Amino acid sequence: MGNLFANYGEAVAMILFVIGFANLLLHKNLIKKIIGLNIMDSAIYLFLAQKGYIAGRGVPIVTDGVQSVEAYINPIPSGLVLTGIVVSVSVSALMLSLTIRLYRRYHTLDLDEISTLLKKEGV
Amino acid sequence: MSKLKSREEYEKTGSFRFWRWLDGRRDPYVGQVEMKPQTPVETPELTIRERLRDSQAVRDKVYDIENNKSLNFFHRVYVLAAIVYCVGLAVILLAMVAYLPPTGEADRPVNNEVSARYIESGLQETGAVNIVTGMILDYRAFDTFGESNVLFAATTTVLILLHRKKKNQDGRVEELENDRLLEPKRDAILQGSATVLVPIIILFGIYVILNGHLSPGGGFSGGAVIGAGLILYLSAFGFERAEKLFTEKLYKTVSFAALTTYCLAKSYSFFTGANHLESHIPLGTPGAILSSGLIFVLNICVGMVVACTMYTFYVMFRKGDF
Amino acid sequence: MTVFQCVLFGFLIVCAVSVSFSKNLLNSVLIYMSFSLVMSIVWVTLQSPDLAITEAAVGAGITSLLFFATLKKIHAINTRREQEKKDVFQGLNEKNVGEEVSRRE
Amino acid sequence: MEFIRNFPFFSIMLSMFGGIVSPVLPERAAKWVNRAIITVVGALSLALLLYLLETGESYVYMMGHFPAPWGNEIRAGVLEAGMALFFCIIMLLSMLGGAHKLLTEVAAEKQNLYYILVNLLLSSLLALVYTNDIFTAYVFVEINTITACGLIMIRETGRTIEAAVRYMIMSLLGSGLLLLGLCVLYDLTGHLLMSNMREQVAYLAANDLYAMPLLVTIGLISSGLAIKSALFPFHAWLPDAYGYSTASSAAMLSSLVSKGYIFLLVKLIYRVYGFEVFHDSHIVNVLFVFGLMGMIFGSLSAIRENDIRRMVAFSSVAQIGYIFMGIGMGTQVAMVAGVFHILSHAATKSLLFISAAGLTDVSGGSRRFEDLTGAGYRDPWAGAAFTAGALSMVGVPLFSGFISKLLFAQAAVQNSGKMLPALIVLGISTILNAVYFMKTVIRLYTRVGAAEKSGRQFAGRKLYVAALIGFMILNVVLGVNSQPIVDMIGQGLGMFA
Repeated sequence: MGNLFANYGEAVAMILFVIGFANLLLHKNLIKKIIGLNIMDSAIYLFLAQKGYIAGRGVPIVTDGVQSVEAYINPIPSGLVLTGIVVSVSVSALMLSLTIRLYRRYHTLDLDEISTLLKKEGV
Repeated sequence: MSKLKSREEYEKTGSFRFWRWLDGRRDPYVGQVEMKPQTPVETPELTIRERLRDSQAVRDKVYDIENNKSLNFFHRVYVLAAIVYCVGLAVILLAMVAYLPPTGEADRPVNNEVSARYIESGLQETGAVNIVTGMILDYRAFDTFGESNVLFAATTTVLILLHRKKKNQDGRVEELENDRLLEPKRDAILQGSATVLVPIIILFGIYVILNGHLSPGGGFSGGAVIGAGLILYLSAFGFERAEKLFTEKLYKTVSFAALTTYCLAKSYSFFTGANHLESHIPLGTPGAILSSGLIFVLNICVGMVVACTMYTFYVMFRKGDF
Repeated sequence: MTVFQCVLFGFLIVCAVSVSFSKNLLNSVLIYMSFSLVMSIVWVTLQSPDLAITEAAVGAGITSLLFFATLKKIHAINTRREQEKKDVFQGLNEKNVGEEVSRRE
Repeated sequence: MEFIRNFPFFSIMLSMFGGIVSPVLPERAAKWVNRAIITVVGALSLALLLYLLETGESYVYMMGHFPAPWGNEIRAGVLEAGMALFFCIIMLLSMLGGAHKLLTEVAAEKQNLYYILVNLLLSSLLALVYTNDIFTAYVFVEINTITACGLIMIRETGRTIEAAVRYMIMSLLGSGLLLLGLCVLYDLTGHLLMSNMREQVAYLAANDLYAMPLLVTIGLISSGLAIKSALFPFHAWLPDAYGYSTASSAAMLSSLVSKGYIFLLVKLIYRVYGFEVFHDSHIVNVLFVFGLMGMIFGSLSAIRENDIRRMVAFSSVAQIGYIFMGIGMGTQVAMVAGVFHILSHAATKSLLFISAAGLTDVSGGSRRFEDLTGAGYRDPWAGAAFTAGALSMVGVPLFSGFISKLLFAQAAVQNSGKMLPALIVLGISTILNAVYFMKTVIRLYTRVGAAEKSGRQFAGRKLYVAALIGFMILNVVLGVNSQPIVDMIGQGLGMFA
């Protein structure tokens, strides 16, 4: 259990992940679900970015021609997170447009209500 | 008495206006700057009623407890299971974090020969001063190509969902979905600040894109900034002006051109790399704007795609066509 | 730095929790917006300015704009007039919705 | 390097380029470009497969100028090439078979967009099959999810949009878990390429370092991919998504999208964890149990269903249960059976969806069983195809389903611990399968009143029949000529290690 306090940032990321996950799973309202999704993704990126962080080292942009490992943090996680952010923004745009369409048709955002409606329509 | 001006003449001078303004007798900005009261856009009473009634009808049906016992039961089980799952997940994940290597220290598995090479010879091999950009656009370019395809796929799905037909027989539906009727008209503060801000924002976006290999940022962030600038322009000046600037054809041309360039450039680079051929792309002097070979071109392509995509998302959400 | 980071992390958690407990959708979107903004500061403290720029432009900028456009479409941002009408209608509801509506039309 | 080794790279780039070009093409051109690309990619994969069978060893292909731990790689072996070929065949047949429904069910101005999505789906599937890098795999998993969502909701009815929302929510939960697992794994190993990760994982496992996080990553990754491929308790989105989308979408979703995820899981098991490490964790047992439950409950739901498309969809839940049972049994033989079942289920399920579309067409568009009575006479080809698919699902000899059940049974017998539950559930599930599929087939061939005019003519009818025949041939080939294919799968899995 020794590293839990040293890894407090990662612990925070995990808590955020679970909060977002629970929002996505439990909330009835679609908008809240989407916010939960975004929080969940941000949490994963936070977790990943801390993997690259090394205390006392600088931004991975070559300054003054110094090219030693001791000068910069690990650039890989930053690159991965950059890719990930794009993915999550595309996914949330898609989810939001689905929300609009769903609302236009059923005038509600509650998935349970919609599925009951569908059952009653008997399509 | 010839020095004295007549009252009419005096009223035309600047000092008169200044003193009058100072006295507060007349505020020159009255009626010029403040938001004019919008012509109230009436959602027809009937539609509001219909909407409310529809949602009420839905609720009546759904919360009909007697007929919905099974649903109720299912719902309770689902919520209980979900809560148990989440709590379990939290405990497991926190326990796992306790066993992970400590953050912020240098001797962790992540800091191995891979990142060392990116840092130590990234500048020579890719020509990019910003190591992150060099990594995502050269060492691991396939990911980034996939990422721009994610954006492309997302735009396609958003177009499927929200793009309306040009001609709609049912006029009422059209009005409801299209909120160009609701947009603010002639808001002087918004327009004035937009006139100043939009060029600056777009210039900043272009700067971020062009300096992607030298400073923080790159195609994606710069493109998002340009997209935000375009959205501000749209919100300030209304759809009619924005439509002159940005059409469906422009969107298609730009995204097609950018993605094709991206695809061809990367294919060339992958092909030569895998077959151990010389790529013949000069890397230039590190630190100059025109350096780092393909990365510069790719950043511009990504920037254009992202700017178009972001603007398209917003326009589709607001009114459903370009 | 550690104290500063702890404060930011605390803020993130508070934001994330309050999103799920806020009643109003507009509020939760605004809270999410501030979540993103704080996140971009966290990126700066983690020495990743690339991420900070991107997060600020995308998370706090574009995504929130899309959220607002959606809220407008699903009538979650009520204009005052609409709210009044809704209140009137709710009043009707308490009596008997179906009859009232059918009588009026 | 021989030129033929470029083929995986060409296939991925070609299909992506197809997606990029499609928006600016006219509709007919987009359709033909799409078909041509699928055919060409299939041909390339066939050539690659033959080449690899000849040389008998796999190779890695650098994506860029940088070698192994630094650059990005794809990897081609017998199993990958075979999968790519098979996916292309299924996709081509599904597109041909569903072409006439596409015209009626998708708005005219949105058909171009459909072809974009199909091209991108193909590219993402190919990338999932060939990739040697876990983060690339994640990015393409997301493309797969988004395009699959597009395929579901392109037929814009309330049902499909609701199904798409449910699908997206489930998928995103899965993606979240998957990505978290991959991140932790990256933290433990420090590499993103599968080959390098494998060495590190073996080192960690041998020295008993980070045992607990490693176990958690196995759990996260397998549960994420299981959620995405609709394993039993997470299948709520599936019936609506498969049941109401347009015919070719349903065929591709059931046979390709979920199979892509499962293939990725198999690949991660072999290429990242190594079979032994994965087997020593107890996650396999969880997968096994959920697989068994899926086999039973999927079939039970299918029996209660009164809608032919939804019934076939529920049967998918049961079949995915079979595959996870194979993975969960934790032996090499069972794994081969599982991978073979991926092929056999893909071939059969898309056949069933395409033929069900034809059957409902001749029954006035209704999917209820009452209205389908006698549909086998009204559209003989669709009836015959449905019957063939049903026989294969039940596991009648000569068809592919029989071989996979045989392989599962063999694998179960060799595994002493899990023999009894596996065999019992296999038996029960086969009986249940027989009940609902035979019920349907008998209904299709029950005469009602005077025999109606058979074989309604419509534009694209020939294409439709050709696709059905193609699927039936594929099924029978898998059923009759199974030994070389099973050997090939064994060889391919061997190459993974």
